[in-house]
Amino acid sequence: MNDVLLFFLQYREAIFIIILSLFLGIEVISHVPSVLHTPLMSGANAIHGVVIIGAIIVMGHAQDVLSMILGFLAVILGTLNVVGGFVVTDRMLEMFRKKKSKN
Amino acid sequence: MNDVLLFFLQYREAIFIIILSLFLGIEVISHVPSVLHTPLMSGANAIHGVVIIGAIIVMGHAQDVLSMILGFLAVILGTLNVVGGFVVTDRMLEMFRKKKSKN
Amino acid sequence: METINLLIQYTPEISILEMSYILASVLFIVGLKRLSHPDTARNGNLWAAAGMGLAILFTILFHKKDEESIGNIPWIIGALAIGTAVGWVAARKVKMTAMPQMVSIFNGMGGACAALISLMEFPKLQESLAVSGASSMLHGETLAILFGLTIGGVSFAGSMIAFGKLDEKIGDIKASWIRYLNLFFLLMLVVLVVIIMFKHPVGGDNILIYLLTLLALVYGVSFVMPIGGADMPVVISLLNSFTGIAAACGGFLYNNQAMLTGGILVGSSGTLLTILMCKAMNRSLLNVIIGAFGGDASANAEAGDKTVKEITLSDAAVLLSYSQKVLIVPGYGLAVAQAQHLCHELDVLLTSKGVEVKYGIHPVAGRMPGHMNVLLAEADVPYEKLLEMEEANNEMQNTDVVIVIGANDVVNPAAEDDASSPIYGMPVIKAWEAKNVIVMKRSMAKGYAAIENKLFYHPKNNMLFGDAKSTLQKLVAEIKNL
Amino acid sequence: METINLLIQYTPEISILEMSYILASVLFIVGLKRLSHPDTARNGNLWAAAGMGLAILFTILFHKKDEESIGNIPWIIGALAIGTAVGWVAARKVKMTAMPQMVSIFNGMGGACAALISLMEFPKLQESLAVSGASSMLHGETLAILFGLTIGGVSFAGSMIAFGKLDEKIGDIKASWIRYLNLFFLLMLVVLVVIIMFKHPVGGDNILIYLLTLLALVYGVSFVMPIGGADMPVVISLLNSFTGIAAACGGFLYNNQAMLTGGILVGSSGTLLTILMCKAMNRSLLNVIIGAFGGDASANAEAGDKTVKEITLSDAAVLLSYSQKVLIVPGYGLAVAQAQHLCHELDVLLTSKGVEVKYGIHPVAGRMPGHMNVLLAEADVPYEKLLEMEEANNEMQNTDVVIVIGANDVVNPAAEDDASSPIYGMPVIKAWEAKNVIVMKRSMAKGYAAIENKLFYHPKNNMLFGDAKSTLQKLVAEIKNL
Ligand SMILES: NC(=O)c1ccc[n+]([C@@H]2O[C@H](COP(=O)([O-])OP(=O)(O)OC[C@H]3O[C@@H](n4cnc5c(N)ncnc54)[C@H](OP(=O)(O)O)[C@@H]3O)[C@@H](O)[C@H]2O)c1
Ligand SMILES: NC(=O)c1ccc[n+]([C@@H]2O[C@H](COP(=O)([O-])OP(=O)(O)OC[C@H]3O[C@@H](n4cnc5c(N)ncnc54)[C@H](OP(=O)(O)O)[C@@H]3O)[C@@H](O)[C@H]2O)c1
Repeated sequence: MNDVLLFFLQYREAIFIIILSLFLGIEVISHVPSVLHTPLMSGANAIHGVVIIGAIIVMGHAQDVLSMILGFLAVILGTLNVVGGFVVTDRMLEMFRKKKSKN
Repeated sequence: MNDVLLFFLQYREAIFIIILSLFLGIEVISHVPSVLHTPLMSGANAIHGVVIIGAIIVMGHAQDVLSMILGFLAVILGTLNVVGGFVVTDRMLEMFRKKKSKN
Repeated sequence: METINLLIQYTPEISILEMSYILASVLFIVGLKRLSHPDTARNGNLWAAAGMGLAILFTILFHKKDEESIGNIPWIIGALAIGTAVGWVAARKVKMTAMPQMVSIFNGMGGACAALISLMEFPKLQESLAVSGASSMLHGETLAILFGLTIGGVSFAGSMIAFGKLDEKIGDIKASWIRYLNLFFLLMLVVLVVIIMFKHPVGGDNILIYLLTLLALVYGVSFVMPIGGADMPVVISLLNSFTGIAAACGGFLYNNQAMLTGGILVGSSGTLLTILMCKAMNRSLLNVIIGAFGGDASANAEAGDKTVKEITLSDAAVLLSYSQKVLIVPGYGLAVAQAQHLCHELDVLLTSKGVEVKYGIHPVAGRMPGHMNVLLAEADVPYEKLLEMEEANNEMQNTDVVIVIGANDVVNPAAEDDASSPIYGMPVIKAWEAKNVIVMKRSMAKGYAAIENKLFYHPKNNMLFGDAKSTLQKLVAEIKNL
Repeated sequence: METINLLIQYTPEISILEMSYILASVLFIVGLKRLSHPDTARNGNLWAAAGMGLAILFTILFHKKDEESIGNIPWIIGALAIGTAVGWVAARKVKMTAMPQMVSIFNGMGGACAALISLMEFPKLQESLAVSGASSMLHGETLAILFGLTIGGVSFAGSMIAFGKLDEKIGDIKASWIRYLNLFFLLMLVVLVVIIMFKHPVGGDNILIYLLTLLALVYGVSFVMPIGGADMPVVISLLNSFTGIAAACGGFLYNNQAMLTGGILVGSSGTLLTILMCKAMNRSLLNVIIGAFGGDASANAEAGDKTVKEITLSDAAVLLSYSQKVLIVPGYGLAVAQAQHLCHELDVLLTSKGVEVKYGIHPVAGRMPGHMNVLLAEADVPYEKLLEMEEANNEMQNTDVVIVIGANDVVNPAAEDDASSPIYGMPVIKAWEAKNVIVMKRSMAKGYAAIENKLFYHPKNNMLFGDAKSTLQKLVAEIKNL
């Protein structure tokens, strides 16, 4: 119990930010029309590619060869997620352009 | 400039929480129907009564008579805001009960 | 290079207290969310209240400052008790139609509370700064105190004036020079805050802070003074979001999550709400603050050559009694005349004669959103009879008679067909699409937007002049005598 | 009593870096918000991408760990370049209809990246813990690493399987014992995480962490394996939110705001999105995960006594040519047959003959939301011609012929009138309300929900059997020959 309380106090700001972001994530997309489901999923997919920052940090402080190799791999994978994600989303959404001119 | 940067670093978590709350406040009420404008205003009015916590803290550490008096006053004012706010809101919303049974 | 050092002494109590604050914040968020849906609104209010209770209770139990618990507990409980008793009774006793005034007062109390806190914390902070020797000009706590004081003060003074105006204790001032005065006051406030920030610690003489307080109060008064009494609901909503920000300043000062989130939530949602309110009236916030509109609506002055048809009470009684479907469109005048009970009586009477009676509620009829709902609920009109504007308009063609009671702008066809009208584009109740219209008002006077209403000259329309209350009284008597 | 000591060395760079992270978070939020409105979606994607670019750039420039800047910069830039080139080309080259597969792969890459980071940070953390002597069992950084590893691993393996299934490289396994195996794996994962938490620092042998990695991968495979291929869009959405949480674990570990907010945003919005997707198909998430439905839909087996009417190609050609208003309802079969271009050809041909041709798009026609929009856009069908389900239904009574091409469930009247049907309650396109219906499919086979479709036996209905592509080809030829 004490451990839990200490843990909470130590990370209370991060925990609170997590809670707020949770709500925000839900609120922000709660009125999405179903035709946007797939592009939205794809866009969100690109956003979690932010994990690449972690990869850059590890890679940036890698000393031995193994870490270098793994870090290199991690950065590549993260970049794939980010770049591929945004580009695919953009392609999907390209098709909605015409719709706009209708309104 | 340096002062600003130092200030930012020092309070970055609070600043970030403020930003998130800002978005959340807007998102959360963005689809309110106009008939609820007044009750919502009143409910929000009650919520900012949370300032009473500050009044309790000041009052709880007041030493001299002047602080005691001012603190006492502050707690009363804050309580008025909180209690009055919630009760008035509740009364306004009482009238929406019947509407519900319609659906 | 500086080092930012944050030391937190861990005790289980502090951790629990912080938890309670975060939980309270979550309850505020959920409460606010539920408050914005008709089905969950009432329940949402309770959620928020629960969060508040939690935060207050745990603060008293567990709060510590420099290892010291909260003292003066009997006094605190006494103050809480007084505030609760007074607030409860006031909120319960106030008349439905006086609720906006009440909200304004409570809002002012919150602002005053925030200002008082700042006033008390400022000297303490100055002392400790004088000892430690402050290094940075941009000192977070000082800033929070000054902002809390200024915004809280403005909100308090402004709310009091708004209350007075709504209660018709204070009249409107229309003078454009006040606008410049206001700009000047605002500038002074900013300058004063900057001075105090630079000078701090300001030392023994806290004169500057009292000057700031005074200036904030003066600005609050002069900010609200020139705004028309009818716009007070919007102003209160704005001041409401101000108080939210003042509360958030307190949260920043005490590093208190519940105050910070609660305050900011109200600040941002209140601002959005203010804008939504303005939109519902087809106006901009700036327009509301800078001055009432309509003075320049001269385009439609060509009313003189049109004829107005009057109807006698007995004709109106007959027309209504032999209709199948009647729609009552209430407006501000109904509230002024306090004729809601008579309106309901007319409804009951006609219904007993087999007439189908409904009400068409325009969202901004009256002087606050939901005004008509509040008013008619007071007279026990069942909610099922209230149609929203769109519903009412959909049924309009099948409606035999529309009775417009003390409404004007909300049934103005200019909103539909006169692009030069200031209310052009606002959705209105299309009374003229019904078979007959009866308008009850005292004169040909204009409404809130101060513009002509072509409906009154419409061939289908019949005027029934007089105070709504007495007209309705006579009308009910006529119908009974038929 | 313990003291929590947070020391931050202030340098301008760190402050700027933190600012950039917060700005990036805001851009993510705004981007996500804009992504969920049709008019702003594309632009929202760019906002989010800008936030990402900002965060990456400033990390490389300003990040410091124990006073040390980011090293190995050439390598990092190299990796970024490779990833960008490959990702860009792959995303640009992939066929419209293969996009879900692509999303699945990219999602898996993110999961793998999160898992790799954890794998690398774990030994480092263990060393430093061994030196400092950890005191608390609930160690935040260890927890973040373990969660990041587990969730990232599951997401990676699951996404690869989902990709294989969508690409039809991996078939469906229908065996209920897998469900129990999955529960067992899940339990093992939890136990392993708890053991590592308790034991830590685990010392030199990091075997446990490799075991955890392996288990996570195995679980990812066995989690997705039994789910039907057609449900993959939902599964990908779920795994997407998993990866979000894995990224957030990284954010917790590095105390990095952008990673934390970005990850959690995706985690929560992704979960909601998954639920919304399920709702659009009138199913629950649990139902999707635990197994395909429809196997028990025996209630409607009484189809034998009904007659099915066929139509010849030439009759269909005449019927269509002399109609005034034709509605095309595409479904999964159109995508299977890759007949979208022919469909457009038919449309152009009929339009040139003065027939008004529109498309009725059901939101879950096909195998992913928006599938039909993607498909028809590829064939350059103008967006103005696509009606949403409600619009299509409103116009149905005035429609002369509805051509259903490879759709089945989305035009099933059982959704309206058969309460025992698994799709009961799902809104459908009411083809039977039009004057005539032509259904093109290869056989009387059932669709995705594996239920009978009474529309095929409806008096107004005419079947045109055969592969959609060849049937359309012949039909177009017939009409040209008229
Ligand atoms: N709802 C809100 O939130 C809100 C807030 C601020 C402003 N507004 C604005 O207020 C207006 C509301 O429209 P509305 O149609 O309800 O009101 P209105 O346009 O202001 O018209 C009210 C009418 O009632 C008549 N009246 C006053 N006292 C009366 C009495 N005792 N008996 C009978 N008639 C009486 C007046 O005419 P006589 O003098 O000839 O009797 C007046 O023309 C809109 O312009 C709206 O934008 C609304
Ligand atoms: N959109 C989504 O997000 C999504 C995701 C997962 C599941 N689903 C589900 O998928 C279903 C979608 O409904 P739907 O009406 O589009 O599809 P469907 O109900 O699955 O029916 C597709 C029909 O197309 C026919 N077909 C297949 N290949 C064909 C070809 N080459 N030429 C002509 N016809 C062909 C099949 O009949 P024959 O074999 O007789 O030709 C089949 O009956 C719904 O149940 C929905 O809930 C949707």
